Amino acid sequence: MYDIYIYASYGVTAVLLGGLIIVSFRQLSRARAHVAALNQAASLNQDDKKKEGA
Amino acid sequence: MPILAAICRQHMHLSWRSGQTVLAVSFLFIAITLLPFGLGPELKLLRALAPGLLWVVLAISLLTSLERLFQADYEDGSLDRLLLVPLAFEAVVLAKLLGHYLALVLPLIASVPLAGLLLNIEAARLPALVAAMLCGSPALVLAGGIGAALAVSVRRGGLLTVLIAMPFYVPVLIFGAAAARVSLETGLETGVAIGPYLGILAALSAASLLLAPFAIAAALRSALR
Amino acid sequence: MAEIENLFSKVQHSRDAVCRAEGLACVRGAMPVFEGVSFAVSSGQALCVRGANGSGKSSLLRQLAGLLPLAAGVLTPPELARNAHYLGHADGLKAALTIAETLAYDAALAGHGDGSALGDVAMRLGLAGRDWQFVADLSAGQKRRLTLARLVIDPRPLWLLDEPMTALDDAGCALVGTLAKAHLQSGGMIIAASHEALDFADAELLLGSEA
Amino acid sequence: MLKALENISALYANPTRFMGLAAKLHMPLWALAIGLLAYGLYRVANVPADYQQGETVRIMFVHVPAAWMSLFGYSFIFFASVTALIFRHPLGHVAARAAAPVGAVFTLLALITGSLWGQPMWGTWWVWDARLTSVLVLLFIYLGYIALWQAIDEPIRAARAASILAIVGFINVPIVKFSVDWWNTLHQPASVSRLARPALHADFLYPLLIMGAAFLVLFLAITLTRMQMEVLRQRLRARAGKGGAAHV
Repeated sequence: MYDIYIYASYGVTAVLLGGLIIVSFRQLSRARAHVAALNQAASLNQDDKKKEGA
Repeated sequence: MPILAAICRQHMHLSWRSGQTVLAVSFLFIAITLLPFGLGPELKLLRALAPGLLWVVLAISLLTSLERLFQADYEDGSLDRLLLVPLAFEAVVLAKLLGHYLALVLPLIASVPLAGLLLNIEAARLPALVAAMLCGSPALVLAGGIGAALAVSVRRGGLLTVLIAMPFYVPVLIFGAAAARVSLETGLETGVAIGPYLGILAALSAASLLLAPFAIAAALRSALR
Repeated sequence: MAEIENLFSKVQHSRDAVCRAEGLACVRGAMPVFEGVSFAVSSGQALCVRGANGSGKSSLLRQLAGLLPLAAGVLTPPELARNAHYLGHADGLKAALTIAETLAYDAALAGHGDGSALGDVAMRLGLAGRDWQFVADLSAGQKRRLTLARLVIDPRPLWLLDEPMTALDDAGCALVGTLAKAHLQSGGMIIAASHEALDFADAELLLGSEA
Repeated sequence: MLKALENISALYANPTRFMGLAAKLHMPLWALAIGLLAYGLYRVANVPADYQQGETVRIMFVHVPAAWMSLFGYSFIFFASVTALIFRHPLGHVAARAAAPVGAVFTLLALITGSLWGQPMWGTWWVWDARLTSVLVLLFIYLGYIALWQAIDEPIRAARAASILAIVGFINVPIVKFSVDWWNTLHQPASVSRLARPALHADFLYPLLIMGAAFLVLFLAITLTRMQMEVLRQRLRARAGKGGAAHV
């Protein structure tokens, strides 16, 4: 009759740790996306400079 | 020494003139007055809780007074001057904390007996309570000083100071309230009962007196960089 | 203004004192501000640091005052901040104090608590007869004049002045010039950051992109 | 200008090497964490019911490792901050900042599971038991540390302030533990608190150790993920400041 407490504690563990893992991975992928965007933007104006230079 | 005395005196002077002292003491009385409304008027209950409540309210009033400890000087540039005083910056920090202690903490502790009457505390317990507060309050001011120094560059750093200082208050509150509570069971005349508690409180204060100034000075230097 | 000269008459700074900096570099946060800055200021000389906003004039002065660590470079004497006055943008005055109390605090910080000569210091700074007035009620120019009191009350060989002329009227600027000249005559050194030219400056240091 | 840029990039050089290393380590570490967790849960699933507490003892296999991780987390932050301050190693700050929320979540987990475990026995959700109270204060220490990072906007100054707090806070942990334990005995007659485990029988101990190891590797895996994210964020801030010219 105590099973509810057991399932609750494992459920809370799954929710809290799962949430933290998901949030961390999402933040990581968003940061990677921003860096990629910045690199792309940087290489774009690199090409423009080359074009102007040539 | 005269330089440190001047720094201490000026902080006291400014706290007094800007009404910090009056504000802190009135905060103490406000909190104590509100408690019976929450807890109910029976004197027996209030008497039982009085020592602990007085300690908690003292700690919180102290914490709220610490926010502007360094921030005012940080903003108007006098922290730069204090850093250039030809003395160890830790000593300057201690002088300022002493000024804060004399200008704010002593008046608070002095008003605790009166506030205690509001909670129907037994008069016999007051000496032990005040003694414990005198032993423990340096630790509270020094720990709060660390929080204030770390949060000095933060716009509304008051709450951050309280959150940072709170864990350091736990030991002082535990032994402080215990000293006051135990003092009545065995009666003050024996006096031996609260001796060890005062000892622990004094030890906590001495330890923080040794460690806190370095942390505070490091935090302030870092904020000025 | 004549009486200001003799204010420093009894003060003599050592004639062979020199402040030298080689290859100074400054980094604020992750941003490089300047690098490779070198200069030397000897007794009786004043250096004016010029440069656009953000070129690091204030950062350089804060480095000399020891408030900001050097990213690179060497300062001689290393502890030059110990006997220097640093007057930054923020005046470091307390609004709740009166002028007399502020001057008394300056004297106490200088180590000699005698408040005797403070009366005529206030008078010389054009703040005569206002001892009772609170700093809060002073104008920006008057507050700048009050910050100059430290230089007079506590004579130190090196002055680090950040924009000394801001908020000062012509009389105020003249006052700063006279004080500076008197300080230089008594063997002192000045390093000042300023937008406009300083008449007492012997040398100039330009900070900025082309440095 | 170039010389200043060089010593800036030296500041970031080892993070670049770190990112390469982290990318290689990332997936294997996560695989190990999941594997250990799965094996641990399997072992926990078929542990015999405890003669005393019956089924609820199974909560111990989550509560105790979480409490271990909350203490491990703060020691991790302390040592990372010390290496950052003493050896001028910026990665220390990154590691400390990345580990803080992970430690805080484990502390919160320890509190919730502790209360869930205590409820059937004491009939209330919260008991001022010595261990639970110390873990509660530790949660405030974590929150203070995280709040300090958030509050100071300039990254280098925030890192220095946080490392000072981490070191000072670390000294305070044993003092809090001592005073809370003493305070707890003052009030409760010295009844063995239900959370105190009698010497554990072997078939309880091994699953507990496995779950402990699983939580440890999980802690490290999440922290490693967050460290990579923090390094990238710092670069974004630095490059945003310089007009994003340099490549990453």
